[in-house]
Amino acid sequence: MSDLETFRKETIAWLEENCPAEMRKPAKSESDVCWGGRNFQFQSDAQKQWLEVNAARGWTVPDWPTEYGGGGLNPAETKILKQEMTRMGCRIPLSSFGIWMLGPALLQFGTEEQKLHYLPQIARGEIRWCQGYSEPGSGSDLVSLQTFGEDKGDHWVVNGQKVWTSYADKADWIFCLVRTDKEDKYRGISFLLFDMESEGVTTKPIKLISGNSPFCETFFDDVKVPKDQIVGQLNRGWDVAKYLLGHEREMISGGGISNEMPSIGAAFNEIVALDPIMRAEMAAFDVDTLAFKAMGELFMDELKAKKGHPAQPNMMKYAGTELNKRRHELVMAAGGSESLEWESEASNKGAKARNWLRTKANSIEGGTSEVMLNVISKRILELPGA
Amino acid sequence: MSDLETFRKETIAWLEENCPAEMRKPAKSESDVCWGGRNFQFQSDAQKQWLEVNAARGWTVPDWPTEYGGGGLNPAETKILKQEMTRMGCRIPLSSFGIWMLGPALLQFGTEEQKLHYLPQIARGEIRWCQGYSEPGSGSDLVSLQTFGEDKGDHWVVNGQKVWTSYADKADWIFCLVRTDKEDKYRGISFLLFDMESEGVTTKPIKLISGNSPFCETFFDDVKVPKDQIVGQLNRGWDVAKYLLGHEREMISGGGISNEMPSIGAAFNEIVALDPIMRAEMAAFDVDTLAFKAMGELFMDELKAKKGHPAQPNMMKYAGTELNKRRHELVMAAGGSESLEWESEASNKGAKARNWLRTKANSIEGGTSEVMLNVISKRILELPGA
Amino acid sequence: MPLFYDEDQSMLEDSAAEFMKTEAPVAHLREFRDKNCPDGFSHRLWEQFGEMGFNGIMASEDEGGLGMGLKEAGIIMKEIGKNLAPSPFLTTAVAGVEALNNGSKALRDRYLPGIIEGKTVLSLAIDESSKHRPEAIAMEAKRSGNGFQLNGKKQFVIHGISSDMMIVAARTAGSAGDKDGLTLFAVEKETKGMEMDAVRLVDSSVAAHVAFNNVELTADAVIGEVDQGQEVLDRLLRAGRVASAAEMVGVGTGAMKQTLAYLKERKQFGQLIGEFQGLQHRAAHLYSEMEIADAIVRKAAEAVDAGVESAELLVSAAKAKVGVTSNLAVREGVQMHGGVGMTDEYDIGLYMKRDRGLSEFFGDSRYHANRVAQLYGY
Amino acid sequence: MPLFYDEDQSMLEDSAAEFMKTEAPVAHLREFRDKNCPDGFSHRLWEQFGEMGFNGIMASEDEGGLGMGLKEAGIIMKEIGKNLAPSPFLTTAVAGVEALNNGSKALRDRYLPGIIEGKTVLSLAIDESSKHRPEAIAMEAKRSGNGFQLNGKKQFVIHGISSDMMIVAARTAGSAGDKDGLTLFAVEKETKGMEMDAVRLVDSSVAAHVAFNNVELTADAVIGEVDQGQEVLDRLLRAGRVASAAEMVGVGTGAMKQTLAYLKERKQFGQLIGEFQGLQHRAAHLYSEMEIADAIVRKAAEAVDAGVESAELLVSAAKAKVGVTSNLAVREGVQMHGGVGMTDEYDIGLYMKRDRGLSEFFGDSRYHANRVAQLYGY
Repeated sequence: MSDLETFRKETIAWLEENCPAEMRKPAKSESDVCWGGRNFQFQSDAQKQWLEVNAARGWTVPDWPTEYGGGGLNPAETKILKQEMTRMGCRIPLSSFGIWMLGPALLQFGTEEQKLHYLPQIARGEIRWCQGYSEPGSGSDLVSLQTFGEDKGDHWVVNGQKVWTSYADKADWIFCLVRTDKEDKYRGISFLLFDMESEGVTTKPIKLISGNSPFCETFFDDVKVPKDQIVGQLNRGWDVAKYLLGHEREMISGGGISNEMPSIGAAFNEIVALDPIMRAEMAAFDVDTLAFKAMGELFMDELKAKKGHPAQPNMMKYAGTELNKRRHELVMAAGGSESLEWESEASNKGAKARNWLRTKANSIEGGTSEVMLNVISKRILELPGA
Repeated sequence: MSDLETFRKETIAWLEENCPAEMRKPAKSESDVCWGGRNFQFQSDAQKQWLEVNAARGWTVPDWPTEYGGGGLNPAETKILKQEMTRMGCRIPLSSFGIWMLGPALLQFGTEEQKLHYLPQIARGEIRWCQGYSEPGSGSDLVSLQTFGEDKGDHWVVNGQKVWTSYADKADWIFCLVRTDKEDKYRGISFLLFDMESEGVTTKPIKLISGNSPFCETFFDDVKVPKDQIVGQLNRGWDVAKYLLGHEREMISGGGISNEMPSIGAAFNEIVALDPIMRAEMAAFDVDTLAFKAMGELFMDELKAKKGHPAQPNMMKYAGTELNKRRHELVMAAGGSESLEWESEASNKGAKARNWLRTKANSIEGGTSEVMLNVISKRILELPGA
Repeated sequence: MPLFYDEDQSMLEDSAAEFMKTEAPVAHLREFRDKNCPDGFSHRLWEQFGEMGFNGIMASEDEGGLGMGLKEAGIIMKEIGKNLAPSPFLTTAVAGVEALNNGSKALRDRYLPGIIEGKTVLSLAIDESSKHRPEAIAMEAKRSGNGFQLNGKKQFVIHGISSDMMIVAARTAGSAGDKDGLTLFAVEKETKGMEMDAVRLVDSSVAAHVAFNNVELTADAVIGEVDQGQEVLDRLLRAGRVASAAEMVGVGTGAMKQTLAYLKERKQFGQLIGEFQGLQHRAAHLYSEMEIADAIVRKAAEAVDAGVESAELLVSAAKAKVGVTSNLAVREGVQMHGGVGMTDEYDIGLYMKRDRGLSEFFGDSRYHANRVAQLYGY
Repeated sequence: MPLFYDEDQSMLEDSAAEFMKTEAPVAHLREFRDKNCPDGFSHRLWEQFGEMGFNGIMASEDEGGLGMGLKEAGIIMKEIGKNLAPSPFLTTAVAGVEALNNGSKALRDRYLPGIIEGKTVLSLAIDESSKHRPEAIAMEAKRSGNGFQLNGKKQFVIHGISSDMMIVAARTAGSAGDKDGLTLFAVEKETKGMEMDAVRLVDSSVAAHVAFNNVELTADAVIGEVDQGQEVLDRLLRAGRVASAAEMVGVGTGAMKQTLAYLKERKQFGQLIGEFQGLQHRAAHLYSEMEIADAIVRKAAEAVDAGVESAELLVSAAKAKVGVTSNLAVREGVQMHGGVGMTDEYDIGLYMKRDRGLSEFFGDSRYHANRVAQLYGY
């Protein structure tokens, strides 16, 4: 038996033994997701236990080095773990912007001290992070950001305002782009970390069209940030942010396709039997979905082999988010008048409609579709003046 | 009986008496079209006779004033004449860029002498005209044209090259945009008329993807043009050209919808019965066609009442040409492998495929779709910097 | 008749525009939404509609109305759409009155005065599944004594909960799909045996699921003739389809206008975003499509008003075209607004929600494209 | 297996690309078109294909081939597509060899050596109407003595006129739509009773309308089993569909590359037209679609090669996706070239013509989208 076969066998055995039955059913709603953090209220003992056994083994971040709280698995092992978890229906033990976003940036740009300090906390789900990039005046255009950190010797004093900070009202710490040099528009930005309980930090949830408020406006009023809480070089925060955005786009682009995306036409076969035009639209959509799934596989294969164009994640992000928006338009159409319901129990409090509206942000957050197309034009197609 | 009813009755009687039976069958191909001109070879006596009786009555240009060779009809009468000709299937007696393009420009900008000289020749089909606008370096961007007319006192000496001159190899005269002032890029252009038999004029047909050559490259080598052959003011040819382009877009936009455009799905009902996806596409196309026909009606109503936005013809040109291209894509798809045939008799020498390829120029000639969208952005939507 | 608005129609347009802008701008919708109004609209606004004379637009002049047609009703619907004004105008003053116009004088005498005054609200109980499919109506209306007994379920009954009378389509004979055997009934509110479950919809309107349990009706509740309800229903549907299409033209136009304004004010990368050609071309394309959608809606209204044969085809083409187009307008609208387009604070999201609701009402673009194909015989 | 090309596949790609660029660039197509070559391709080039070893790609190593699969064949097809190289590779070395691989050793011994050498050409007689619909094959093959007698008509037989052997699908039992009763025959050229009418197509290839009048065949002409031809036909079709889809990826990619080059060289309004964001965004969208189309074609090829259950679904998805995408590429290509795109002098129009031809070959995007729906059970 090869090493990988052994690993698979052991993994299956471990999952069988350690994953509580309740954690093998799909999460029903946002509130079933384990986000961790200082103030997190576990929904059940099973949820808490599932986080703890994974954290102990380093399997909340299976591919991170063990010294930083990870599982130390190689890519092949990581893939096997994911496959088996998917097969058994195991929930992700810990969802976290720390894992998805800050972690990779720290691994790339952090000092050894920072890695040893922050990464294990992330891995164990002790600290919940949020991201502070966008500002009211700068959506796609991050270069124009205004939040300013004034140099006070051993610390900065930060003033300004961020917007679209996900769950800032629930987060413990923030990773944040702050202007540290007003002269150099393109470079004078640094990547700072600080505690959301610091004096001067306030948050205000933004009500969205879906009726939910996953994002906040976040205000900084003379917030003190010690000098050792910078990631990467002073005034080179842009490098960290770009790396992270690229990573985020990879993640988003990979996200929708790792799981099986079933046929939409088959899911609504009774509806399409009576509606030949919808059937045609769904057939076209199923074709596009199958094609995009193949693209996702090719993309991930290339990514792992470090073969693809470095700007390819932008293409994936563009195509994947537009596809997902189309999917939800079709789901709403198939649902007809019942999918319009907004509060009824039968509609699970308007889950379909709220999810549909939520998808409209897919092509805005993490770089708009228009920005993606600009990047493809410039970096891949090398069109002039792009 | 109202005047118009009387007019209709008389018109029917006249058409019945004067339109030869052969001229009541649809033209089979381009060669059945009567273009007139010095060297025109009539395809039949009927074709010649039909031109002559119309020219005698001024009905090649029914709405032009009688003193310029027209029929002097008012808009209501002109409409009745068209309706009855369509109803009886009468062919257009004379197709001519002189009628469609130069005539309206002369009526607007010509001197009385010019009108009396040129218009009757056009009306009688004695002189065939071509248009010299585009140059190899300037397609959508007419301002950059280079053909230069040097002032020699009582005449200009014109040197340069035009491209996309329709039927220049068959035309007797050209109306041509010529730079007469090298300093003033935007204004230094004049609208000149000259004989294609002038010394120094040569033409070379351009072979198109359809296999046909309706356009030429045209070269001017020290061509003498007398000073009285300018339309409008010196260095103000742009005004004439813009007027004409506007007129052309109105014409193109009105063109496809004046006749009945039948359901594409019904035309291919046996094919779509076996192909539900094509049926869905054709249903969507039929919806768009019905909608565009309604738009055409609204557009013409507004035009007649001088109510519409002056830039609206650009929208009509854009939407109409894109729709027509889509139509031919569908026609090709419905025809399947048989519509691919290029030379066979059964396919009428590839008529379907050649027509399909011909439509690809719709959204290029007379202003590209992109230019139309620019104009809509700027003049109708008043977007900044457009 | 030219397709543009004549002088009278332009005056009507101006007065409807001015009225909606003053009395029922988007803020009005927000107010009623935020206070969780159980009816989903303001009864006071409905009276004001009456005071403006709007509600009698389709009623004959003899009976206190304006004796106008769908083209004029469409003018008002467009202004309603532009402002997202919540009102029972569509179900009551357009589709409802059209049905009553084809029923008995007695029913008209009973309901028209209240409608014209803005006191009476009508609702329509047609759909029996989540997709509009009136050709499959199966609800049963058994003869019972001199009258009828209704049993079955209806859904997507907009304003059902607040209506004084509900127009119910049911089968008195035959089975789903038969041409004969359909009958329309005027069912008074609080008739015994009706159960309603009100649901708030994404666009803040309120629809009802209605169950009929042995609902007894007298013979004078019949609108038109027994078993011959198909034609009245067809008329009702034609009116409702054209008018809802007109409202959607308004919704799309309103969304487009908001978006164009935003393109002229929002800066990114040191430029107004409206300067980017990528957005300009999409905006110009959208403009073009909206113009065309408006034209077919006018044409369909005119055709129904004139009673021409092709009206049925044009009506379905109109609802199909505008369904696709106003959907494009709200999608482009939210996307071009970027992040703020996702917030409840900006109005563009409300346009998206209203568009979704209207797209299902009286059949969506797919249903009607299919109908165009069927009417063309393929 | 990763979907990107491994080292061997990359080498094959490089050598195919280099070969086509040198021996069969677009100028080669023009030359054969302009001299009105009756076969529509160069027999010399076909021999060169053989010399390169391309033609045995799907034949087993035992039988002188390379023993590779559709993924590798697709690599060659893509390069053919990029250069619009006219050749019988698709009908002969891919679909034809795939059928022979499922037939008798005797037939392989007879045809494979010539194919591998680039001397033998095969054609496929499947379609009986202007649209691809192999499930409706009705042509009759009656038993006659020890053999069969064929009567009926086929059309869209590419290379029919120049082929040494034609694979003909006909019914030996049952009627159109029956699963059993289909048989594939290897019909030698100049067999008595075959009448061919050659027609030049828009893309300069040559197809034949073929009439079979009492064509007598011996039993050893059967490919596979009598009455059990459906499975062989399915294999042939899978190979043909994936390979034609791969060629279309090449056509679309070639068209896109020419267009991108033009965007970087053509000036209008004092700017390179590639600087206009309106065109940039469309180009970027096209790039994205072409990448995705390429991926599904690779995936489908891999699935067929691996014999997985979902192969049929992926094959139809591939042909459907690439059909839409390469059509987009050629339409955008001609439009972005502007006036010169309409001239015969520029190559972009040739891409448009080839795309049209290929879109019909082995079923168009609509046929295959419908098939995806059917395979998903709706």
